Amino acid sequence: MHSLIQLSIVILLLPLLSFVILIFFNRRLPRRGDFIGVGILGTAFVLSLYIFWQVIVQAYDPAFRVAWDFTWIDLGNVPGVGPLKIKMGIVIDNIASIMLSMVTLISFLVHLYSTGYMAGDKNYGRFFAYLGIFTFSMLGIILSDNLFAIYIFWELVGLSSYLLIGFFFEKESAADAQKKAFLANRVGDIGMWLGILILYSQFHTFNYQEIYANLAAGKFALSNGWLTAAGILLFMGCVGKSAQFPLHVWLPDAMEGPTPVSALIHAATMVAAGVYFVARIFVVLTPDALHVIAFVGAFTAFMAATIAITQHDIKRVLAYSTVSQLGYMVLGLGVGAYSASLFHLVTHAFFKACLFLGSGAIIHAMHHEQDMRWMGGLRKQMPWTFVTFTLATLALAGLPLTSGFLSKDAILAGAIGFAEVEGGGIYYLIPFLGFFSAMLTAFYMGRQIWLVFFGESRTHLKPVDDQHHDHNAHGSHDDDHSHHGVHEVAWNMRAPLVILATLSVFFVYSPDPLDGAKGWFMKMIPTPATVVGSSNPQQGFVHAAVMQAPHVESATHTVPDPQHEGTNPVAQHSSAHGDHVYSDPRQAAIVHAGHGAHYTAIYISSVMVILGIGLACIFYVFGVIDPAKTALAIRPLYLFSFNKWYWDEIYQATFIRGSVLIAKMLSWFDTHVVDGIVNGVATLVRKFAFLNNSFDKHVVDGLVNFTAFTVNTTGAVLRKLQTGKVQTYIVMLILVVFGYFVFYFSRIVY
Amino acid sequence: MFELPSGAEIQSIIASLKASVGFFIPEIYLSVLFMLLIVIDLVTKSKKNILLSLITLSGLTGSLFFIYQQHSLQSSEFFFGMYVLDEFALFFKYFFVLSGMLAVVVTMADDQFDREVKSIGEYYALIVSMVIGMIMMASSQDLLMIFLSMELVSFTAYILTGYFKKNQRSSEAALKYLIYGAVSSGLMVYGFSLLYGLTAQTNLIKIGIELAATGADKSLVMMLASLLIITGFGYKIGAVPFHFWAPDVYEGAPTPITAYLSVASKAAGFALLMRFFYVAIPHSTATLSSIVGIDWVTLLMILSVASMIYGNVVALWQKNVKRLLAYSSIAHAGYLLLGLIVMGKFGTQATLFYLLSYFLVNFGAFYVVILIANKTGSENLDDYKGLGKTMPVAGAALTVFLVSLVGLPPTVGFIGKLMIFSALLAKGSVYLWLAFIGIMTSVISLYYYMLIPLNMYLREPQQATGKAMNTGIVPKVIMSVLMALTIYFGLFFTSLSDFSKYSSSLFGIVLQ
Amino acid sequence: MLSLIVFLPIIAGLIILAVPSSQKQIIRIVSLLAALAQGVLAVLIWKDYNPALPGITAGPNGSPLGSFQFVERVPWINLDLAGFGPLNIEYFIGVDGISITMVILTALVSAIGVLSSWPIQKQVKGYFILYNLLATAMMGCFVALDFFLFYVFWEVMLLPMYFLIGIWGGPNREYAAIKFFLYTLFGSVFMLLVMIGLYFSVTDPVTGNHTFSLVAMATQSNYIKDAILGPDNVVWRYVAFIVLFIGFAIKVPMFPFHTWLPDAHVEAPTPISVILAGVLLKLGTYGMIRINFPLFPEVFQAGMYVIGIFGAINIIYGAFCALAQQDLKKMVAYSSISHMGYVLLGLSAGNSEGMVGALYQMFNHGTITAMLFLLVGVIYDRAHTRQIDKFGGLASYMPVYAGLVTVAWFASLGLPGLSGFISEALVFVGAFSSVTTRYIAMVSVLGIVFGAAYLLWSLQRMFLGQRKPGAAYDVVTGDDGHEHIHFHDWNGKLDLDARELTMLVPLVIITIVLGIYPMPILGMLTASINKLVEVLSPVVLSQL
Amino acid sequence: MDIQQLTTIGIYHYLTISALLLGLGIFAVMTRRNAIVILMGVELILNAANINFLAFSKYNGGMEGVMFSLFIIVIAAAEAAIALAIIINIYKLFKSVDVSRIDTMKE
Repeated sequence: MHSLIQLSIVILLLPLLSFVILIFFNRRLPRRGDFIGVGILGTAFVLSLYIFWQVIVQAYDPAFRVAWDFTWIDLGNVPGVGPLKIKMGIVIDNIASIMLSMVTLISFLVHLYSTGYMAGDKNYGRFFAYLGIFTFSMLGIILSDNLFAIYIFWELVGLSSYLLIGFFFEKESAADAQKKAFLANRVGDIGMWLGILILYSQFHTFNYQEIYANLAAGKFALSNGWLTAAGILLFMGCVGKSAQFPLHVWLPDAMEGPTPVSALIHAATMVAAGVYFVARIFVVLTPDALHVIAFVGAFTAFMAATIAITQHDIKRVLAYSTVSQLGYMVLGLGVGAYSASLFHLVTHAFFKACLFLGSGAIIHAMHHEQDMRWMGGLRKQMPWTFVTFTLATLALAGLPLTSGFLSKDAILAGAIGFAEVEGGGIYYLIPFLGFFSAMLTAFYMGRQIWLVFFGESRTHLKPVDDQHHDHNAHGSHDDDHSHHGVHEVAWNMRAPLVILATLSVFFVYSPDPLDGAKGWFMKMIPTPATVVGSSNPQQGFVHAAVMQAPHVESATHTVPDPQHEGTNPVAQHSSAHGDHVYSDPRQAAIVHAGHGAHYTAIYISSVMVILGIGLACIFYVFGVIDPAKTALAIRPLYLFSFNKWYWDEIYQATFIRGSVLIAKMLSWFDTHVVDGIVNGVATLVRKFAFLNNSFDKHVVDGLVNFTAFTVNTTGAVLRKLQTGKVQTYIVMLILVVFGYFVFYFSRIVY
Repeated sequence: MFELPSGAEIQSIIASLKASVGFFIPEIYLSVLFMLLIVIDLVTKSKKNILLSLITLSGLTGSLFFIYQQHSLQSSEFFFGMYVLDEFALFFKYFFVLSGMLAVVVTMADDQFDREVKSIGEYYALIVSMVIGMIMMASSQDLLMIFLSMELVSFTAYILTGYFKKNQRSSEAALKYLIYGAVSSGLMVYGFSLLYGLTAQTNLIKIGIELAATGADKSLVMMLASLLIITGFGYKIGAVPFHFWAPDVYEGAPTPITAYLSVASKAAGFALLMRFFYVAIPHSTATLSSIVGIDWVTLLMILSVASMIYGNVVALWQKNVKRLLAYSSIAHAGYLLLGLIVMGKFGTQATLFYLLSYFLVNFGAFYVVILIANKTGSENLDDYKGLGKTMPVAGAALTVFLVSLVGLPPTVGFIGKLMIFSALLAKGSVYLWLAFIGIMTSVISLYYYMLIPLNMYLREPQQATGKAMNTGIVPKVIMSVLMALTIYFGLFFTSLSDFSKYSSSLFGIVLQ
Repeated sequence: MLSLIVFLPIIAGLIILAVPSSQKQIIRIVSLLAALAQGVLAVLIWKDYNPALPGITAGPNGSPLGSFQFVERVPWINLDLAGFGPLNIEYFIGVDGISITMVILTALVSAIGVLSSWPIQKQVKGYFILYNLLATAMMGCFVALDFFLFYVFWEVMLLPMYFLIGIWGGPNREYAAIKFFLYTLFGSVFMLLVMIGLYFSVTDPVTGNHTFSLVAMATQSNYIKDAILGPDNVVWRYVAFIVLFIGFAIKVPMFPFHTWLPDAHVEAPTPISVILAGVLLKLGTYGMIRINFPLFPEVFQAGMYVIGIFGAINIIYGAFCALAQQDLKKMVAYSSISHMGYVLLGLSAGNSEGMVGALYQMFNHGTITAMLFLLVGVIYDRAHTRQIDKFGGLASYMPVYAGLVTVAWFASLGLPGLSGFISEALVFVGAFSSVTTRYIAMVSVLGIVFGAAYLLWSLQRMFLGQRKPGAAYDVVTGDDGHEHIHFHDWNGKLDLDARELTMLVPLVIITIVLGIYPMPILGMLTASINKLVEVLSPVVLSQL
Repeated sequence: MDIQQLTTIGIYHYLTISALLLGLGIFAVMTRRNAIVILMGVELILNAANINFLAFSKYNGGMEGVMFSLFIIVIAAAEAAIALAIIINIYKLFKSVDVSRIDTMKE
């Protein structure tokens, strides 16, 4: 077993250890054992940093990959398939190692931060336990080498997010939110599961590499449509987890959870897992599937941005910006800007975590005041928070010199290139939405900064009963904060902010503040070659299938590749760009066009961002236009945005009410129809009954019941024959004999 | 009009009579016992005394010895073919003697006799005479003999039914039984006369030969004859539509007699029916209807299906346990007929086995009913509430017997049903529908049988008399023994089955 | 060894019969000891079991030995049927992969059942006698390899169950009991006819006699061509299959025949619900696997998708009905219906993944549902009500209970890391891999969501949020300043007491362990299942 | 008188008469309310059988018929005895021999 693998196993299990210790013994430990959580995560981070060093810095190989697996379920010699084993395994490649250190780092910081933020909560220890199980499952997603394993950890992060969202379970709203989150994710998971099943049913394996190899070898027996379906279904998993439209509704509500949780799970890591997963299965996505993904991403980015501009709750604004940014990433994958969107994933993780922790600091300082309308003027009280928060905001808005700028522009450039390659038209909608959302992002972030940090404090403006209510809602949680003045938070909450803010500056990723492609990241994360071929008619499925997929260890290595002798101009061109050879011309073209569109993207987006910030200033800083008046002027639009496009209401009315209604109907059906085809009949029988009604109460239902009914009625009739008068008996005797006689007589005579 | 026989002929007649008597010892012995009982009753003018019961019991036990002796004898006919001795007859001899003994035991347990009856002696004598009659029914091979034995049984049955002279129901039952019985046996004997007219024979074997030869061209009369004869037999086995007497009689008669009738005289009817059906009706040749005006198998099918359905269905409505059991016994007649319809050795074996199981279980059930009636003074379902607690042993026993009546394993009743249905299915799928009806009706039967445990265990008594009703040690032992046997034979039934197979061979006919 | 494990409880029952009914504690202890001994034996059998031997059909030499294990085969009844020939019934028991898992499950569940019967005060003697009788019958069903023996055990189960529900049950117990009894009997009487028919159609290759041996019946070459259920009699074979299937489906219970289950569960006392859901329901599907399918493989082929459709209906219909329930126990009952649907679906796939999944689901459902019913019983003991809306916010006051409930609930909704997930996953994998049931599988996946829906909803309504007005308990502030709750007329420990923990913790552990590493159970299954799939025919193989 | 004259009447005369008797008997049994009259009807039925037996035994030869009829007569007598005993008892208890009134047990 490779030493890195052993190390990664240790990293994987450490958080689980912390969970086990804390869930059982936290009440027996000093400080409810928070130091255990922090310490363990610190260790995990150091170890993963070592892995990062080994993989990225030492190896410095785009195709770096070590894998290991073991047999988990052995189904023996299955008829028609042969020996069948379901394996579990670990794979470490560049992206995995990067994500590994990212997740452990943020998780560590959040642990640290929580020691301050959650101090005094009555379930303090359990909180760290939950963080532990979450980190464990998240690392599992990153490390696992097959679809089955990733599905397992997928569900597990779902669980931990369920537990953490509902951490203040005394609040009905929290309980609702956690249920909503879990169910929405389940809906996505169904799709993901079906996608997995489609692939498994063809190859009888869950392992990525084997699936890719089989696909490349053209072993996929079903139609190409099934393959597209598989892609889209798998993507549904991402839709659920990464809160893409139409399953985005759970994420804003998830802000009911403690703020560190929002930072860790619902901004930085878990929600990004969807993107990570799509990246993992990128090579099986057919162009059609990619188009769907691109449009979903673009639409989500836009919709979320429009909602974010009108929200009052500081965390909700951030939540919707998260949705929007995830939209960017998905869009990036859809348009084939693979490395760019993964890049954005990482950068976003850091600055969004920073933003959330910052907002957490603010909320903490404001005694759980979350409404930006009652904030303001905090920059003086909380300088550290102010600086870091602003820095992260700039990164989110995507101003030059920030990490966000690099990644976002790479995505947008890819979008433009994609539109060109796909032949314009409707496809230009995608970059357009992208840029427009960029402007909106800049706008609402500017608004937030201003409302929170500038101007005068508006705490006193808050209606009292509202305050009271808000106070209650937290139950015992904030009892130990007596109301004294706002002040900067302690070091253990400040340090994470600083670290994360530092990580959202450009030089961490790329020497060139304007081009992320020059950075180590995008060099280490090249776009993998597809194994499903392009949609071009002249380049059919089979043809693409036999082409070599460079870092797919598969039987097709040996296949001689006509395209590979440098005869393919596209290939040559793209290789000139220092990328590896793309077997699929479409991919190559997109990447090529993306590079071409790089500077266009920079210009447009910079303009957009400045425009956005400018607008924000016009509205809030200089007060040239009164936001309230504007809101009134475009009231329908305002309401539409403020009410989040009414998605919740729509779902409530259709799916939730619908299924509850169906449930009620079916259960009525069950008791009244299936159970008693004859409960009605039983009442009839009761009329016949001569005994105390307990008799026919027992008349059984369903089929038996029907018999019982006929039986009883016939019985009721027949017993009348027994008149008790002997003469009647005799008469009947004679009649019977006579009847028989006539019967047989007729049979003989005729 | 006819000339006297010559001396030589008389000599030979006397010789054959002498020979015949050797085959007739059990019957003679029982007749002696019968008179002995009368005499003892006359000398000891006391109320129901234990002495008579014991004498009867020991007497009947003694008869078993003589019956056992007869196994050594070659199966043959005697008294000029009027009377046969074969395994089949032996089976029923045991059967009837044992049921007679059980009837005595049950009677001893019944307190009602103390209240109702002045002298018990002739009662036992009548039981014995009924045993004799039934034995003769099982062994007779001549229309005349059949008629005589049947009437002997019937008359004793009438008297026994009405034995509680002060009791309205008892007497009413007797009257109904009498009238119904008289009419149907009258019709039967008219049928006999027609049969005699057709074949000029009264011996069943000869009749069979005669019919096989010349039955076809007289089919119309033969049809009427068969119908009338079936009437008589049907009345004896209490099968629908000749069952009307049964419920009233079973309800009105003294419970021991009810048990006795529902088991023994029904069995006697079956013995008769089987012998007549197998021997006198030639079924070796292809289609019965082509020979004898009427298709006996179809006729029996109708009887059996009607009995199974009617008995079980109407039983659902009974609230008097004795009456409920009466209807159930009608239903069981239907199941028994199924085995007859198969009309082969297997079928006979199944029927005999079923009779054995029914014998055991039904007596058990009635025994418990009597014990309960002794304590509660009632046979109504409602008065059974909560008996499971107050009379645990009785409750358990009754439950086991009822389960066996339903035909659930591991009880002997289940094996009985199993045998019957196996016999049907062994014929392939032709009789499957009969088996189906049998199955369905037995599901229905579960319902009303279970009403009794339901009342005993699942319900609380209305008047809260939590006092345990002690039945005494002897009844407990008897119940436990019967219960144990019911289950034992349900698990290890080889002996019973082999016995019934051994007994399923009749004289003068080879069943395949 | 097997005989011992089968008849231990009934021996205990006989001992109890001798104990005076006043000695309640002795009676309980005797039964407990018997159950524990059973468990020990089960473990021993498990230890000595050789997973390589397939079972299902006879071994290479035509005798069950070398295929089945722990075989005990003694002639039981040898009759000579007049005019037909010998009737041989054997006391013939043995286990293969399919039955041994069920044996272990039965031992486990009946032991836990005894523990949870501890509080029962009414007619303890009778109760435990019936309980032990039931335990023997269940165990017997799973090891019987002779159809007659199987049928006897099968029917013997009914009566004790009838009384256990009818005497110790809830207010509406009479109805539930008689309903259960009639329903099941209705199913099994037809089995009787089929059994006889099979007997006439099958001969033992070794002796040449007709036989009740299921092992012989599982080999098609042992059938007499023109017999009533022989290969030529296609129609009757179909009829027999359907009739048998209905008989078993009633026990499962499958959709139109399920209505006895909610009533039975709601009325039955907790331990009986545990037994009922934990073991009895498995008998239905076990019967299908052991008898229905291998005896009529071609009919199974024809009917696979029908079974699949019924499975899907069970899954979704059960989930919806559960969603609508107010009574917690009824909800769990419907969830059983839904979960047994997965078993049906997996079986209908007819390939190894599906069938292994189905078997494993049977085992897991046994443990998980036992856990659910025990937990329901716990709260019912305290609050004397099961109405979901009579609770709320319990998690704050009964943390241990709430924690266990959460584990059980999530196990039931198939959370990875808990055993239920693996079986459901395998079921879907199988059902989807088989062309016949692919689309059915796609529909049934909805069950995952609705399963989560009703479980989470009930969890929220009972344990999260605040105490509801009109709840079954009061919130009082104890002298230590903390809030406590007080149930009316409940003086026991508020949170779980030692007995309840000893019942629940083992189940939780099993659920988690088998969820992480399923091979201890799966390893025993695979050989038999692969064999079964072969027996079930080439048609499936071609579809893979 | 002379047997030869009798024999000129064919068997069908006898059968007809017996059939008539049977019919009468059945009619009586079905219609009469008085238990005793019903019994007389039964006697008629039995005697119809008697006539049959005698006639057949005459025309088929052999004595079985004659024997049979003798026994039937005896049986009939015995039956009558028992019947009367029971009916008297009934009259004691019900103060009537009307069978249609004697129906305490039914259904």
